[in-house]
Amino acid sequence: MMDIFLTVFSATFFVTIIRTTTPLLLATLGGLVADLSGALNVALEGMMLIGCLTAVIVSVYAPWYVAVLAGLGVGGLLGAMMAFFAYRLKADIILVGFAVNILAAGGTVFALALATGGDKGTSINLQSQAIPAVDLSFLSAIPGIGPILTAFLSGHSVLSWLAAFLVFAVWYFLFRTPWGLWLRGVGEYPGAPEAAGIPVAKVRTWSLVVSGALAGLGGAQLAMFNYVGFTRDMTAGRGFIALGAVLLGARHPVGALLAALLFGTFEAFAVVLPGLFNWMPAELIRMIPFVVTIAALVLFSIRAQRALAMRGVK
Amino acid sequence: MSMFSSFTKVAAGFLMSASIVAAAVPAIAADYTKDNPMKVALVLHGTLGDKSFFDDAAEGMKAAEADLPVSVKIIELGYDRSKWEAGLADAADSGYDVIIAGTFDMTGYITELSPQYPDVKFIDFDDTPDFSKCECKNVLGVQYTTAAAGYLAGYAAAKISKSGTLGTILGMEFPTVTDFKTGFDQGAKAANPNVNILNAVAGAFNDPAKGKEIALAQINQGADVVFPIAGGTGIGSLQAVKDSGKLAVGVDSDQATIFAGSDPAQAEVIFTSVLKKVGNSLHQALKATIDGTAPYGTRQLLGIKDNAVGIAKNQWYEKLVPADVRAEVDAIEQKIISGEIVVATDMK
Amino acid sequence: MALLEAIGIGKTYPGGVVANDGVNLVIEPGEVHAVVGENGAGKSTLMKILFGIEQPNAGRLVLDGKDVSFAGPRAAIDAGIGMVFQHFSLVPSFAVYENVVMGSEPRQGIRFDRKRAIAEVQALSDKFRLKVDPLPPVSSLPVGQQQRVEILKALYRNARILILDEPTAVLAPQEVQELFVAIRSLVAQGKTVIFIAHKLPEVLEISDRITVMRQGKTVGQVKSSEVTEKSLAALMVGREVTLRVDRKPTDQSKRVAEVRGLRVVNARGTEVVAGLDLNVHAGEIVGLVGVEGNGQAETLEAIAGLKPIAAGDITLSGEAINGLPVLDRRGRGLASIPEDRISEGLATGATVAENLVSTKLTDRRFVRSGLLDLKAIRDNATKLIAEHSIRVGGPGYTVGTLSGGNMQKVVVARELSEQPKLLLVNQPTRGVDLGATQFIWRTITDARDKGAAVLLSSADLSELLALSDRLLVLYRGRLVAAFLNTPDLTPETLGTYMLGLSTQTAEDMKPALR
Amino acid sequence: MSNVPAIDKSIRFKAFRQEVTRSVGALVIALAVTTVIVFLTSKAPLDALTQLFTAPAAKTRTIGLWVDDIAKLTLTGLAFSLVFQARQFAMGVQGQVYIGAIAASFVVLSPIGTTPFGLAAGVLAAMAAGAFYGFLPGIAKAKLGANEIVSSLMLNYIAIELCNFLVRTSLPLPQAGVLTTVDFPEQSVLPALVANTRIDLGLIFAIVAVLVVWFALYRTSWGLKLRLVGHNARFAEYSGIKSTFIMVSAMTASGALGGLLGAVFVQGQTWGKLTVQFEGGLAFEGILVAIVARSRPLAVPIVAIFYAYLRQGASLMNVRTDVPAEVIGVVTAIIILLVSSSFSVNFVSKLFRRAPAAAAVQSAAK
Repeated sequence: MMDIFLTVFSATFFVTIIRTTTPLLLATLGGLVADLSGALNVALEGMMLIGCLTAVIVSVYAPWYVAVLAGLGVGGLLGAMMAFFAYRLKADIILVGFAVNILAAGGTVFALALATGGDKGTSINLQSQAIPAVDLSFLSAIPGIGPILTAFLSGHSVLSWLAAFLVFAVWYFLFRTPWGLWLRGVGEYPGAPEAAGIPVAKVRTWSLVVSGALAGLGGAQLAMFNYVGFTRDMTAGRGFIALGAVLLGARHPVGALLAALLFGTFEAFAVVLPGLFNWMPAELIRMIPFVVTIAALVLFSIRAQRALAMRGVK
Repeated sequence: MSMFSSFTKVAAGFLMSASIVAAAVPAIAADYTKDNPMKVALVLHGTLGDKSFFDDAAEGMKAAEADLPVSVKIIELGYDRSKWEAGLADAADSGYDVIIAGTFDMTGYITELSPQYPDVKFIDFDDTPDFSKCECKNVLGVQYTTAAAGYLAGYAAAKISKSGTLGTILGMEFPTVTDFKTGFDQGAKAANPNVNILNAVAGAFNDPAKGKEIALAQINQGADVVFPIAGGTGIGSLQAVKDSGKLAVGVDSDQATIFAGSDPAQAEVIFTSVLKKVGNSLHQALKATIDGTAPYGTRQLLGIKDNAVGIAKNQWYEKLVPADVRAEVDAIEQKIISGEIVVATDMK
Repeated sequence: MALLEAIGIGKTYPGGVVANDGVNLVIEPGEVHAVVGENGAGKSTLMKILFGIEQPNAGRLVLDGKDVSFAGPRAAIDAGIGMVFQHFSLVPSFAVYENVVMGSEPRQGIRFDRKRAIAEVQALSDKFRLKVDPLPPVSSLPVGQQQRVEILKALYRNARILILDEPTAVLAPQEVQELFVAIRSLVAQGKTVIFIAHKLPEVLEISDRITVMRQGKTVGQVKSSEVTEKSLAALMVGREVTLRVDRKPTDQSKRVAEVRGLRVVNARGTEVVAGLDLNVHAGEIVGLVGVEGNGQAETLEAIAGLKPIAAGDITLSGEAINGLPVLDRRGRGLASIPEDRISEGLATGATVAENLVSTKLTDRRFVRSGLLDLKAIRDNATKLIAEHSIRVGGPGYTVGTLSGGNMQKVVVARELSEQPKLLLVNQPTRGVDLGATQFIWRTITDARDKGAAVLLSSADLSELLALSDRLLVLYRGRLVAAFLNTPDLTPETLGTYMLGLSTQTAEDMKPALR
Repeated sequence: MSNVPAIDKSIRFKAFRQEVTRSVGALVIALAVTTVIVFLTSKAPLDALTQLFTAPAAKTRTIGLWVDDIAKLTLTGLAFSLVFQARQFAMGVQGQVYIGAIAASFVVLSPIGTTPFGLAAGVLAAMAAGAFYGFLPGIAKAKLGANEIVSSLMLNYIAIELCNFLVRTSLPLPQAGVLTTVDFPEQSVLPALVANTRIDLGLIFAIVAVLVVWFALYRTSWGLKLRLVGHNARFAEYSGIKSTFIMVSAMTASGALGGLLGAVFVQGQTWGKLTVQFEGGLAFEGILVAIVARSRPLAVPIVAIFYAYLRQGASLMNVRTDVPAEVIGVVTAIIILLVSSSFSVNFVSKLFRRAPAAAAVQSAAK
């Protein structure tokens, strides 16, 4: 038991949680933006995966930040493609999303093979780069809490800090800028912004572009920091977990942060637990996030029903 | 329409030539020449690029093509299990003289197919059919006692570990994987009876991010030598070792040499690799097939003395392992060959 | 010089429907200009063209003497045109001020300057005497207020020309008067108002000039002072029409339905029906009068079993039906024509035949041991199509291909294909042309004459007055007045009660509460 | 999904022709893209294309693979069609396949498996387990409003992990640590219809399933109710149809089909045992089949025939040439995109047309 406490409350475990949370959080924010604009973005998984591969390949030839931007860009491009098919050609957005996922699963392996000259498994023949960690070791100069601060705050990915900032930025954008108002209006009742002369199609398209860009950024973090390099299917369902986190987070950026943190913590636990609990089967540990998503979905729905019932509506 | 019919013609041509070849499979081994090579298919139930098992087999094929009258086609079946049997059957049906496939995942299919294609020879590496139960006269089982090599690596690891804590990471738990660890643990205990060996099962061979996290967790718990036996997952673990400045043991192939070109810093922390010399053994098996000396219908259990397993003694080994430890390891190696030391193994 | 001119406008929809065909419209500055016509005459299409939602296939628009073309609403708004739709374009969860400024927000850098927005909306509301609080979410406001939020939206964008699309349809007579006060105040401050309507008395009261449309064409422009209701109606329909139905005297002694102490609570927790008592007898039509949103729709839904009730008893032919599912209620002789045929009354993707049996899937004529009798279903459809003269290619056509009037006929045909004991009707003729209206009124009255008890709700007072035997006025979910439908009962009398300005005593109501 | 009248023949024919034109158009475009990719990547493109287009029909063995795929794609296509017709976007067929396979495996590896009832017991257990697994997201949606897309996706992952876990720990294995159970007893394996091929009783199951689903949808009141719920749930509610019951029963029935597919996988000639990740993503490809078939049960097997051919062609091309099978993922995605969009054969002109303006306002202002 002591082991768990030591592990769980250690700075390293905290750093692990931040690392596992970051890609999830970025994708969750992406899912949130799409969701509030009225589109359930089931393609987060595929967007992340393509973001991973793009970032890795670009990082071979360009500085890390260009690679991150490329991951972001390709995600945005996929979002634009979804918008084109869903809004211009009137395809069902769920089906378009799954098409993107299928495209990603096959297309990344195919593209990887082209880029590496035949490898269909991993990119380790490519000299891809990592996103630098932010070194705050100078904080340890602060007397007393300095070393603790350093242990907890130093060594996170640049994108982890960016993701934390993006929680605030997305909140600010959604609730404090005119465009956020437009986006939420489009999601809730498109007739209103349309009549107000707001280009609804454009707002929706941009929402998906932003959604994809954030998912692509999450992919870049996954493939340039959590693990440096690409392997097939390396997102391993994180995009779908992010989708659950959007709903779990009550469609609010802060909720998204908390939900992503919850799942990130579970992922970190899944890594730490086998070291501590050898009896616990790996398969069951891997089920945890999915079970939690369903449980959360059900609990949330029950709460919503209760709230209605309390007001006298059966 | 015309385009389509031309396809049909091409296809018909292809099929005809294939059947002619199939009909003309020569029974006498000596007929093979560079111009009329033995046609070999290496059927991988996955893809190339794993930087260990499959890639090593492919290397062996390259070597075989260089010095034997063989032509090799490598068939990558991918990770969709429902296509493996069909893919193997297709290879057996396509006029190859020898079909090579590996691990227990494929053994069942080889067992089923081999009686249907008596003229085709099958090499089942890293596993074997149960010859007492099947009509597999044309199958050669090739297995490796990796425990012995693992013993050497474990011994060296425990010797150079400063913390006395080692970590092993398994992709999944089955004998061909656990055998590495079984030997590694014995070797480590022999070197240091008080050694603490952490272990984790990743549950996947293709989740490097997870492999990295697990290795970081083990390092955090004090491990300073990590031995990932987990394919692509293990690649992530190696990255964690590199980032933390600890040491690692590679698996299957000489992973330090593999990384030397693309990621020298990664190579710098892999002080040795437990080698399952799949490529080498397959090369030998093909040679024996051409010579007519390969014992088809039986299983070969290959070990250190067959040069089928071992540890990589490369420049990093020289650099990272002190000379006295290296000498002890060499001595133990001789004792294993001579039978003085018996390493318990999961391979029955 | 005319402020806005539409010359020879033509619009054909992709399906081949000609909505506008050589429409001419001349709007003078500072006038209230009414555009009248039957449903389907092309008024809405013309307005959409003026507002840039639709692009015309032919003709041109001239504003301030210059040719203009609007690629979208934004362009029209920028040119000073504002529009208030019949169905409001408001985001329910947004505050009033957010709805008003959305699309033209005051900004401070990239920030939405909310303080300024609130202040500006308040100022605008004061200036035009619209009395709207900028802060509450619009979903909490009554309909009349929501409409003014829409007007504020247009004014906020500096609309010089304000298009109001059937603004009175959802309002009580007194609210209509308030709206007219507001319109006059707008005109007095230099705005121009285009007013679309089909209620002629209102048109004559508020407008300066009137353009009449018929079958996609403009058939004339007249001064309000020079026409009468009758001559205008003749112009609209091309013939003299009297919308009157004769009701036979019936035996109204048998009480079919009783509602006691009905309470309904909506999803937000507000009580929308607050202890309602009413009876409906065989052979009578009881009209539920009220401004929309005062509990009429919920009452009908509660009786039909579509909405859970918080308290109360509902009996049909003496038996309690409170807890029964919809199907059992229907089995006991209840039929219902819902408010919104497309979202509630029909499956537009399914065929006419399927729609016509959808409520009878326990009927042994159509379903035996779970299996469909396709022949019976088709024959049923063929018969009802003929009886109700529904214009459709055949039973196998999807309902979505029909016009609004014919869709409504499908609903009516299904609900009245068997004589119901209790018929619930909500807005039976909304968005339906005159011909179909007449037919639907006739059908409902026939059901009554044959002994059905009918409970009718409508936003159109003239419809209620034309059809009902008794009228019950609801205000905030309570019964505030009850009348026998006598010739001296006027819309204005009803309006007093609809707005809660006065309430009858129990004694006053008694004669009309049987 | 379906707006084709069940009754009027001439309209049905017209709509049918339209759909066929569209689907074929999408297929042609997708194949054109494939050809381009093959030419760009392959050293011997003509050979690769030849394999793609002719190999599946060239030998009895490959025809067997093709027919086997047809049967399986038909079952998953039907399962998706059922929920799509009820306008539910449940994505749970994959999970149902795994759960069904697990249930079938437990039954046939028990003593029942060696009795003459083994086969039927396994199939029925699979259908029951699949039905239960389909019921879960259905009831969660109906009673609690829990989003069925997300819940069914999560259930898929759970079922896959459960299968991994049970294969490793709870079922008899031929040797320790192997990720495959022992072979099922002969009595419990679906007999082959054509010797030495994968064509087995599963094909008959698929054909029967097509007829049953068609009959249920178009000839029973349940089917009519289901389609009415799919067209307009509020209207169905108003008509007295218990839309939640219909929704849940549709998802449960779809689950039973998914479970049946699970049994056909593991009890069939393909496997004859339970192994981890046995379906290789085929279950999900039912989405494509259902979309192209517009969720109409009789069109499902026709689409499956074409798609299975493409699928096998791609995998043979992968085995025999230098073009990877992943190309087919790209083709699949293109087909889904084109068929589910209002794409028409004059696609190009549409590409450059202005976006249809202000649809939302039109509906708001109606």
